[in-house]
Amino acid sequence: MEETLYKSSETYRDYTGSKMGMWLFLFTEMLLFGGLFLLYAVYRFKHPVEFHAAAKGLDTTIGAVNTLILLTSSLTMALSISALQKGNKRLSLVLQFLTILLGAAFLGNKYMEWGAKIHHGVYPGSEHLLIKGKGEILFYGLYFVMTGIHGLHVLIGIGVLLFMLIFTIRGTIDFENFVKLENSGLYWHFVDIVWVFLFPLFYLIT
Amino acid sequence: MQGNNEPKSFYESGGPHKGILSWIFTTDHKRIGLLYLASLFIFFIVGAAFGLLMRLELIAPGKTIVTASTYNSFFTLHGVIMIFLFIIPGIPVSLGNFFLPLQIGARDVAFPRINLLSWWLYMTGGILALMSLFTGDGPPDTGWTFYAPYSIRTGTNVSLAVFAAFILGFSSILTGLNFVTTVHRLRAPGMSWFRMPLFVWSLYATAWVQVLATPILGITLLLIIIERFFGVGFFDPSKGGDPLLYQHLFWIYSHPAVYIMIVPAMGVVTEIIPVFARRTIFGYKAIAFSSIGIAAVGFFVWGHHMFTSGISDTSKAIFSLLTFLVAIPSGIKVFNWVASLYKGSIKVDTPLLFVISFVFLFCIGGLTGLINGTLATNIHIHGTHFIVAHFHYVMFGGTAFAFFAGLHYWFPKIFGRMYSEARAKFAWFFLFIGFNILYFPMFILGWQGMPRRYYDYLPMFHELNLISTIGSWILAAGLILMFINLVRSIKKGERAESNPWKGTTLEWTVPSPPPVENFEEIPVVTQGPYKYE
Amino acid sequence: MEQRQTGHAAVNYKTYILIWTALLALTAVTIAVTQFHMGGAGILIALLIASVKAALILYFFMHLRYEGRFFKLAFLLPIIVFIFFIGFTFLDVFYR
Amino acid sequence: MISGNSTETVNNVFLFILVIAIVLLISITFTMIYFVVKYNRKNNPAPENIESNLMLEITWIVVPTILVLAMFYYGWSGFRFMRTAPENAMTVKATGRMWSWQFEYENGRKDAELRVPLGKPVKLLITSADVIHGLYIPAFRIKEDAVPGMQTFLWFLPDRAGEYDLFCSEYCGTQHSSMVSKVIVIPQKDFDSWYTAVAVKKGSAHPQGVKLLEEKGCLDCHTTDGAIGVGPSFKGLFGRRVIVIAGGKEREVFADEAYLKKSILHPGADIVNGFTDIMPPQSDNMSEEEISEIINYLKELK
Repeated sequence: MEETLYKSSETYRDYTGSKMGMWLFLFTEMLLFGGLFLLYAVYRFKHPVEFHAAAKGLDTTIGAVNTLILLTSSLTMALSISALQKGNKRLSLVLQFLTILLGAAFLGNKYMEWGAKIHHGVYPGSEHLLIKGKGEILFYGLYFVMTGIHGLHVLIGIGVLLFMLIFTIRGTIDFENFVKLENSGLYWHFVDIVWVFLFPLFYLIT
Repeated sequence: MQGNNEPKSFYESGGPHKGILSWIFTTDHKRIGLLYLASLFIFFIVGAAFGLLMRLELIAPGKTIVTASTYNSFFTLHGVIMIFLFIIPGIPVSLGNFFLPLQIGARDVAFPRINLLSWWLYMTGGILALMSLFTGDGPPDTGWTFYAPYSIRTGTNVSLAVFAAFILGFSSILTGLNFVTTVHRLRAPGMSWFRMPLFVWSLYATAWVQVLATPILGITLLLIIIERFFGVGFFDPSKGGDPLLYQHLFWIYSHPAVYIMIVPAMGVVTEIIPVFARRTIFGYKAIAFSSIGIAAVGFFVWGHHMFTSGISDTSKAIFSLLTFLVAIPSGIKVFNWVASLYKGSIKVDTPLLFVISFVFLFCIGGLTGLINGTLATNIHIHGTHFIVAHFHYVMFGGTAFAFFAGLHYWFPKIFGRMYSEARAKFAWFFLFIGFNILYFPMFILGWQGMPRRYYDYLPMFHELNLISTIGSWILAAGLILMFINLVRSIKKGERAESNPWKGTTLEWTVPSPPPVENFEEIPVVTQGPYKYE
Repeated sequence: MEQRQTGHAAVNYKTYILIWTALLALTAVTIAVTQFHMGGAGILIALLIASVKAALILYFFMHLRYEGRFFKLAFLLPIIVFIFFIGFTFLDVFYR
Repeated sequence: MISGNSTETVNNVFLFILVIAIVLLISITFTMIYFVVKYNRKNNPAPENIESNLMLEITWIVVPTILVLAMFYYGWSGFRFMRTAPENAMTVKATGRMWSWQFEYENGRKDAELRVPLGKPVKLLITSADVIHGLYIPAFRIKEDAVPGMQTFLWFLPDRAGEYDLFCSEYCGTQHSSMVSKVIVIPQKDFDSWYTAVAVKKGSAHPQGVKLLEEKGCLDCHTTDGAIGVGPSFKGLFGRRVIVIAGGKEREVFADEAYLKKSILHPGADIVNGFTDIMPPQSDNMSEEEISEIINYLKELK
């Protein structure tokens, strides 16, 4: 009897409940980034001119390309769920794989961008940066910390999606039971939204 | 445990694992609640030991037992352990885990495995915090607030302690989102929002605060670590940073955290009063809404921790005004509790005894809070022993006394045994007297101007410090007596029936201790929680 | 056992592709607009467009459109809280 | 309503709240105990279920609201008084550093204690050289943090002659509790003679080494009589061999001029065996001349 009871609680499914949990988790993520945006707001308010000057050091094209990549990955993510729901497992797998690929491309791009900056001696605590104005030190501090933590989220997202890919192949996720994939999608889109705000705040300062 | 017809208790059927593994890998909310209870107990003892050592050092001016830097790490660790490992998780993770599903007629919380993960994270955080004592360049010496830029400059092991607190925050978030989802999704049929026990209301309000406030602490602590390793300069004035922003971020979390600590305690008190007065609670909705009200307004008053920090006078005035508004729902609760005793049929058993002393001590804590919230007086007592006394009256006299009340109240349900009533009251006497001797002198000390976190003090403060230290010994004796009574009764106490106090909430309808699945059949609820007719 | 499934019907591909096009268009608009130096107004416009983009993602990609009342309302909570955090911090920073 | 000095202001607000608080505490406690006794199960076996009473609820929402708003207003007007320094106030710059205070007067005179003339309002402009400190004068009920990179202020009216304690109220490291100084209130005449007699013009004088040690806060941690404080004693230091820990390894060095200078500017480089790395670098605190002045003094300190 005990065994069956255990089984029953394992197979007990509450889709709304699972999604609720995921959304609540995303709320915490929103406020985690919120703390950083608060810092950004204060320091930009204090040093508007220096932020402007410092932002010229960032390449708008790279930022725009990364925005394009991430928005497209959000599309493939959303499509993959629809495909699965419609019973098209193959298409869903392809789309999931594409999402991962685009995520990796985003990170690759970021890596090059960071690499170039560090190569030019611009990184937190570098001598090159410390001789500049306080606003610029803070701008690049915020740039590295915020895009860094965002990049970490993309990396985690890729990891999660890899698991989802395996689950879908194995059939643990199918057209009837896709809440895991949907929750991963929520996370992925959330990370995308963060970037939607980071892009104008760092690359498009006028 | 009893006849063959009764389902086996959750002690006897541990799932797929055996022995200790059946505990540390359990997903049963009751077992997790007990895991937490045991871990809380251990950390509480460690924290209390640091507290006693601090008091011993302060028994006389000058060096008594330790050096200044050791003393500084004593109060840091006392704060970190008591706040992050005991009083913030405290009631929700132990009593809440155990009784939330039982009180709403559910078999478990919404995410049992996340519940277990949250305990594991809690233990990881706790062990890391203790490890910061023995590794690196000595235990942290910043105070539990980790104020920048000192926390960035000091050579002690701040990074590890901060990382521990970060992990504990994660654990707290997981508990919060679990409880919110549980309350939304798993209430038994007929259990409408206003038929929920008020303890559940308080846990629900708390869970939202945990979800919305804790991430700010997470990022703040992460930034301290980043500052220490990479020198980004967010809080370092020489690089343009603003140390006051650290304080803003820190208190944006840590003031709501005060309500994470006290609101569940208020919930426990609200459960106990009707049961021992054998009458319904007075003003159910007022109490429920005041829980939500405290939780909501609590988000917007953090600035009162910064009245002397150099923030703008405009923001001080607004924060002070809002601080007074948060006092009102707390007042409503106190008045409703007292009114719930009116025309009851009262028996002062140990749980009610603790509750009555809770109301008294909490009133002192709350009313002195008005003195702190007032701008003019705050300037004088800010950062003095007055504050230390105030928050110990709220946190220890409030939360911990309510925790003890809840432990006694639910003891028969959790363990299926009764504790010794006479011994429990005897221990209460020492606790209550010792508590007041320990903390009341600090109000006077603070008003006379003795700052907190002082290793050494002027001779004029000696007498009151001596009295306070003596009080700490009486309080410790009370704690020991209480714990001995409870621990002993787990095995040796009389068997308890399923409803020894004649409570009316759902947890009293199942056997003591409850079976694994809580309810053989999910109950259908047809009325409010405190119906005595 | 009991299954409380509240999955919504699959959203069709066309909707998603339409939203994606809109997102790309909005990105292009932000970049174009911010090339003119407009000072304070620039950041407002950029943030406004970013918010519209975020709303599209939330509403369609994240299925808020198809969810119940709890999801639609609860998600406003962290936003309101965050606005207050910033606002109250600025009471200090602005008047200091 | 509010005049005089901050001491009276704060005391009045405090008394106002204290009286209300005590009345509330006593009435709540008394009512509670009265109910517990009166409606004891023995006396009252049959309880009455009273669910709520709207009038009562409204009363105990409205009355406390009025009370706390009164408290807020009273406290706020007192606070406004405390934050509005009179025009004629004497300005003194106060700087906190680990772990001493320095007060600099308008004529450039510096001291570790705050000496003020009786009856004249004093405005303190406060800042910090390293971490956050808190300037606290209990007798005048005032306190404000000293924040690095920022200037805060306090003012008070020293209307009683005498010596008053001055504490650091914001935790600032190992010696936090010994960051204690004094406010000395003396008659205007005495103050004037003190103020002008030893007044030092900026940059032109050559203060003596021992005075510098006092002024820069060195003597808070180091002694000149051989006693061990937080740091090693200065007595007989020069020309001695010292065992230091550098980069985790023990090493013996000769305490010459170069060593002393390095230890002042980069205290973390060589830590004397048995002590910890807590001394802040003094590069912002002392000029080259001041350092050599101090070293010359240490040479004589056999």
